[in-house]
Amino acid sequence: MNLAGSLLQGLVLLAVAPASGWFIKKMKAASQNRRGPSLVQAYADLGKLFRKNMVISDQASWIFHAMPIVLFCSTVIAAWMIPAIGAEPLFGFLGDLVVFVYFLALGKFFLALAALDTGTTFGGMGSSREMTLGSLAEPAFLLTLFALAYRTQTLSLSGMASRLSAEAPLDGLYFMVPAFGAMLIVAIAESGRIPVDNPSTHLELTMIHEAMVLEYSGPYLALIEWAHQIKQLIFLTLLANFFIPSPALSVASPAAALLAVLIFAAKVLSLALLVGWIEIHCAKLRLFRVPDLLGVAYALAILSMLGQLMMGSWQ
Amino acid sequence: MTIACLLVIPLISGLLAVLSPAKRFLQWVFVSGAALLAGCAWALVFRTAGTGPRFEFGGNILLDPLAAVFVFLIATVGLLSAVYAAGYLFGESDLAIPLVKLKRYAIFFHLFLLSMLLVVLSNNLGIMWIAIEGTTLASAFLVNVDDKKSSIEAAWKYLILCTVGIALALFGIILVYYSATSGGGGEGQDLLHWSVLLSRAATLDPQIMKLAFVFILAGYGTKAGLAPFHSWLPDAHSQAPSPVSALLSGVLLSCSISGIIRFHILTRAAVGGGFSDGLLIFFGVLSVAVACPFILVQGDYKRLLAYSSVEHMGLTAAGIGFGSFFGVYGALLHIVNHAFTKSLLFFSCGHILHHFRTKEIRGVRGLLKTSPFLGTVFFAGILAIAGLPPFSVFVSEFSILSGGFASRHFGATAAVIALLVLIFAGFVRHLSEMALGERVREPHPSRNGWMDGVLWIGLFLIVSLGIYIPGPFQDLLHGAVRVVEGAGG
Amino acid sequence: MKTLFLLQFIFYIFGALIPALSGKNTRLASAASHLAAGIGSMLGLACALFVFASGIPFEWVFPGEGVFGNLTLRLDRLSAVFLFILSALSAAVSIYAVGYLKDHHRDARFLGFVYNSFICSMALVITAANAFYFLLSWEVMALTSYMFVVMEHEQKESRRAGLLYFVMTHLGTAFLMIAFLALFLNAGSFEFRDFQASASALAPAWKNAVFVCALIGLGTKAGMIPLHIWLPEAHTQAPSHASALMSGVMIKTAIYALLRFLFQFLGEIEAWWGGVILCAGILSALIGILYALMEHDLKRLLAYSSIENMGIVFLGIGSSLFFAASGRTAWAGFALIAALFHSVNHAFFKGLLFLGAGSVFSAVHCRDMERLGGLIHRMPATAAFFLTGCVAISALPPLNGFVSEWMTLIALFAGMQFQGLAARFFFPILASLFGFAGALAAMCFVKAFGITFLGSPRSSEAAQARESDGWMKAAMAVLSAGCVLLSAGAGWTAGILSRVAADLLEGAPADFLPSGQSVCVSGPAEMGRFMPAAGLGLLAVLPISLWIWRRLRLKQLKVRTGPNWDCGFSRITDRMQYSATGYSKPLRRIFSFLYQPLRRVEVEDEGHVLLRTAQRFESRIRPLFEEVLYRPLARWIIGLSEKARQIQTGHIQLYLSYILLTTIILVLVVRLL
Amino acid sequence: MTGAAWMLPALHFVAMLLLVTSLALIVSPQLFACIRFYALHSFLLALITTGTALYHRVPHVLIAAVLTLVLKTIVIPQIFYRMIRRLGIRRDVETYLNIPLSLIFSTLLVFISFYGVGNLRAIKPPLSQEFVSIAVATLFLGMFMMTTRKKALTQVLGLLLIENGLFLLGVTTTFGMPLLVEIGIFFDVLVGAIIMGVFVFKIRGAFEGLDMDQLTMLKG
Repeated sequence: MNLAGSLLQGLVLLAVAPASGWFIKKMKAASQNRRGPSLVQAYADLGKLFRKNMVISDQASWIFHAMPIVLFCSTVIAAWMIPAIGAEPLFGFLGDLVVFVYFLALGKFFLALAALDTGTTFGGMGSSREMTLGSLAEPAFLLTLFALAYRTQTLSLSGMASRLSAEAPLDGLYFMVPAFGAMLIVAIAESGRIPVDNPSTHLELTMIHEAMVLEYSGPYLALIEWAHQIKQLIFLTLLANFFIPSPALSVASPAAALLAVLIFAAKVLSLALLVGWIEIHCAKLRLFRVPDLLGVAYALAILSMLGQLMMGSWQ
Repeated sequence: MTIACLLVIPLISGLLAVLSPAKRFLQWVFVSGAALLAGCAWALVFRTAGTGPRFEFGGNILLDPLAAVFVFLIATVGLLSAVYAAGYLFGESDLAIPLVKLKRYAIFFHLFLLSMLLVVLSNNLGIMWIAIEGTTLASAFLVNVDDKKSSIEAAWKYLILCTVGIALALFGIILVYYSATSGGGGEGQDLLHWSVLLSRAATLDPQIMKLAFVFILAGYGTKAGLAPFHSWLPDAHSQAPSPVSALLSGVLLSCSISGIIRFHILTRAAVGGGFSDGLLIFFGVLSVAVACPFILVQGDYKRLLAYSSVEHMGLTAAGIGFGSFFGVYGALLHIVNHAFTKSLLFFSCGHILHHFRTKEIRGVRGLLKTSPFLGTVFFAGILAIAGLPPFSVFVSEFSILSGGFASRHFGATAAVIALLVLIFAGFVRHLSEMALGERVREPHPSRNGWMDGVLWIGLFLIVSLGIYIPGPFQDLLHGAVRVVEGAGG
Repeated sequence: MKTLFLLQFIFYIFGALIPALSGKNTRLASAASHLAAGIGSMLGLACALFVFASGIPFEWVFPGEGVFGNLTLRLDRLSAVFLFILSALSAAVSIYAVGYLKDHHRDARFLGFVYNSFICSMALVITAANAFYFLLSWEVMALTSYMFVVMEHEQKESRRAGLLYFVMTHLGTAFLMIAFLALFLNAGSFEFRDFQASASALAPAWKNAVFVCALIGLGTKAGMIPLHIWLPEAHTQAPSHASALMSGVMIKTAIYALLRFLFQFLGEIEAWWGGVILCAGILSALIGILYALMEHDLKRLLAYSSIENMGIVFLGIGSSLFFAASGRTAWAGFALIAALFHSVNHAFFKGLLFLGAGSVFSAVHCRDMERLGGLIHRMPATAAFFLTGCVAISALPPLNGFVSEWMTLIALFAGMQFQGLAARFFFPILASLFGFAGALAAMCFVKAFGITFLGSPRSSEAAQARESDGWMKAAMAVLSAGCVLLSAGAGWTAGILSRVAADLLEGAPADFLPSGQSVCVSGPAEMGRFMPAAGLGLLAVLPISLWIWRRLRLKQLKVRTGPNWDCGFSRITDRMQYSATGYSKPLRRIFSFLYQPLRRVEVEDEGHVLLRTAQRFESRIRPLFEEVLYRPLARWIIGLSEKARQIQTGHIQLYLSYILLTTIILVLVVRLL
Repeated sequence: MTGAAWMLPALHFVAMLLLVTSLALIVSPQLFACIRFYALHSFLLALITTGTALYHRVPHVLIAAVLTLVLKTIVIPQIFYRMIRRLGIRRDVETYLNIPLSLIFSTLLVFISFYGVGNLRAIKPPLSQEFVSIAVATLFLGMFMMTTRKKALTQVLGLLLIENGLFLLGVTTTFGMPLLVEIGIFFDVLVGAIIMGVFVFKIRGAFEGLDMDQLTMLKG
């Protein structure tokens, strides 16, 4: 049962990923008085890509072929480390918080390599920017995670989530607010949303993520896109489970599992709403203003850490 | 095999040199005299290593382990220098000099050896003084073999400064004698005997002995090249022909140090610790400090080596001053190591001068490429003199520094260590300019068996002594340390 | 076993002498010499493994009396760890050298001599149990590595690097010597055993002084910032196989000695030592990798990354000290294991990377990444090995760098359990900065691999590169396998290292690693647990099944190869690729306060801006430490020397007055005393 | 053991004269005057030697007195005269310091030597107390003279002054060294003087003059 729940949780994350991206799109469309695509479209896009023929650059080496698989696998593994609907994550263990970060980094590493593989200008540009911003987001992300780990006294992501959700909502406000701010900024940066990156543009000089995958097509692109959506969902999930208080979820019975999925979906959607709202109200930042934003995230992380150290009830 | 042999052989060689009619004969006399001397010296030194001190000539001559170390040194480096000179000055190259001068060179060379032997062997302080003055006079001519302007200048400075210095030393000796005579011992020749004075050290007046030691330190320190009395040294050592520089730098300085050591033992016995030790440490460290800037910034490679001699004499003096087993052991070993290393370096400088026709560091480039053998020897020599293992100087320096810590002279030791780093930097800086780099001159075809052989031997000596010190030599050093430290003697 | 141990040295000595004794066949002599070193290394490896297996340290004393004590070689567990590093790496490097030196080195024989002496001296450093012989081999190690640095001494940079290296390392030795002498004063002998026995008698002031001296002395060798300036220069100039050893092993000997000092010679540990080492560690990690990112010389990049990795080791050691000082032995052990593990790992992947760089160099004769590119097509094997190294050094799962960095991070996190706001706050900040350094490292090695091996060739030499020969590939394969094995067998490795830590910390190894064999143990308390078996299986199953799916899918689909997408403009040329300099441009702007970049654009035109004929762009960063710290210092010393030299004017009267004055002063001193 | 009572004040007086002569030697601007003062200095030294011999009843010291008289007051000055004539040296003495300054420094040196050596307790013959000081003063003054003079010859003169100081010390405190040593020292000094003479000629040959300012090629 335990394993089945874990598997279910993992599959739900994979399945829901396109939908979360769709929701943000839909919201943006609504704010612009457009109708926007239907939910089916998100899955249809992926399906179409999986079936399409491919054009592969004549410069490409095996890195080019390996990258989508590595990226997808590492993202999936990372996804299977986080708690979503209350089941024990498949790869969950004590200390997985660091491993989780490193698995995400593995995918990014190969993504950036593959961008350089074909020797195009855009690939190099995207690769350079992605790695720069990624490394700048890293300290804030880690520090926030550590602050959370410190508050909950565990190094396991699922343990953190369950303990945080068990807290009385008001108790941790002094701590949660800055931590949430930091984590949100990191999430936006890592999943390539406005104001850091614009996923819907192909304007040469502003794109980051899109620039890296410019040479991909067909099933490869499908894998990459899917992985990207999963990654986005991972961050939303983390935010949701860490910061949005809710009754304890469980997958002990099918009914409970269904409830858990629903609650989970509600939490994620509300966060997606927030992200979408930010996208609607912000312009994309210039590349060299992004470090400032990430600096804010780091400062918030430090604040939450300090808050926990000075006001924390524990110890 | 008596001590007399040691003194007679160079005398006879000198005489034969006067009488020798042709260059070949002169060369033969010159080299074989030194070889014979070396043979005698080695036999004598290592046979008497275990036994007690030996007195001869009515107690005027004393061979104890301390003296034996120096005798060994003089004879060995003397032989090397002679063999090298046989190739350098007597050879067919254009550095060779006319027969008259050669003759003069041979005579004074052997007289020089004689007087140095006398310095270290004499028990009579007066005779020691005479011998030291004798070394000055004999070597002044050796410095100025070629009668160039700069050589004359160097020789003149050498002569004047050392004579003044030695006068100061005589002043000190008179004071010692005075202290001995007024101490109720009556008069008599044996009151100038070091061994006698030492046994009656308690009766010597401390105040006078202090004064005497000060003068002797200034006097012999001038000869030994301790700063700030060293000013003549770079001039003389850089202007002398390379084989002579080797002797001057490697051995002569050490002989003067031997004089200082004898008086140091005496003064310590009479005055107690703290006085002469302190002075030796002070001047030792000062010498290292003064040599440092001249090594860091230097344009002439022979002067570079000369200043390094100042540094090493300073180290030796400091080691003696530090006392304790390690300090003294290190100092004595250092004297030997420095002599071998420095003479090797001066020999290779002779080669370099031969190749490049300049004493300027700037003029020498790409030595390793120009002449791999010579380059390697020079490279090794410079690193050795800068105190890098596996060469022997490292061992003695380490011992001296341990002695410094063991006797709790932390400030002085730390200062020496710091200065040694700077000096090392200076050496490596010059080395990487001279030895490394692209070849600028055609490789030199002419090889001289004599000279190359000496370089090989020197290289062998500094490496092997750095790795392993043979038992007999070790015993000799231990004996000498006992003499200096006053435990038996 | 003792015979085996000694035989190792005999092989090294033999290997050093082969080139001198052999005849005209340079190539054969060189190969024989390096293979002798290889065999010696194998023996060393066997010895190290034997000590791990049996747990019995053994020692050998040179017969005969030495003034400073006898030459004693002792192989205890700590030494065995480092002997393992040395032997494993040098075994691979020896194989590599046979191929690497085959054609393009005319000094191959001399190299054989230096190579063997270098390894021998390092083995002596690691096993010597007497301060004098330690220092002796330490300096011989410096000398032989210096010879490697100036091997190409026709070039000015090589000489400059050599000088800098030699002087800096000697400076370090001086401090080390002071530290040893102080211990000698306390112990009355030079034996390590006596140092250890009398450690508790060391006065606190002395203890701290010795710590400072040892840290400066060893930090210089380890490339600790700000004493690191020699490292990038020296490692770049040495031949690549030597760089691999220098970076992989030589700088580790400093870690070895530091551990001996901190945990054995100095008695009671003080917490502030940990603080100092942590600060030095994080500085080294961050600044090292930031400078590495700015490099477009492949080997300099690797050298700077060595500084970063030493910083990580220092972080482990520092936190271990912190824990040990406050009595948290279990965590101290954990942190120490992390540091040791990272030392081992770094040797493997950095050695691998340097060998890879050497292969690139011998194929293209160029280390400048701006002239490389596209090598993955012409040198597929080298590329694969290099990529393995890159993944490992970027601390990405599943390779070995990840394991040790993760352990370090956990150890830092555990630092939050200290009392006191400062310490509790200090550690998470350190951890996050360390994570930052790790992310930058990943970027750095994306750049290193991507610019060098991917894309299309940036020069004709790169376009005509040839794959390395079998020797070199074999060596790299061995090290790559090592990286994988160290990760797969991380549990066993950690178990062995925990016994080493137990030796140093006087605790039980089981405390440090509660559940023994697992990689995923995050430390004491409740933290140990196995990864779910299903997950473990999926970890392997997922990529494999996807790969199979890919094969099937590609068969079904029509796959076309074509030129790159050029946005509809003219064809994309090789020169339009992102350059190494361009790749790190964003960071150069963001961290301009550190880099202080200088850029110069020169435009040549024919009288009007629009008639531009040529444009030259130059961009470089100011080497901050050199310009702020070292160069002014050197200038000051030289200036002072110039002034001091004026005492020697050539006037004999002046010289006489020195004598007169000194004598007068001495007489007065006697009077006044 | 000791001689007549009047000898003591007389010796004091001669000692003072000796000092004055040393000072005069240092400040005299003329080369010939210098040599004459040196002769006078040596003469006074001989006088003191004789006095000591008589006062302490040590007859063998008289030999030294006679030797001093012959060698230093007659032979050496004569050699100097000849050399000056043969080398055609300018007769005025060139110094780095002017006369008043030289005097000030010299008297300072005298004071230092009296102060520095003044506290030796164990000095047995009471007379020696001041002679040790005077000897040190002579030594210092000789060196001072060497440091301030520009010419080679006057430097040699300074050296001789130092030698006089040594002699004074030797004679008055220890009544001479053992014979073997004494002979050796004498011989050495003689050879030294000869060699210096040789070099003076060489310098003249090579540098066209005896000005020490020319001998500054070697520096640094």
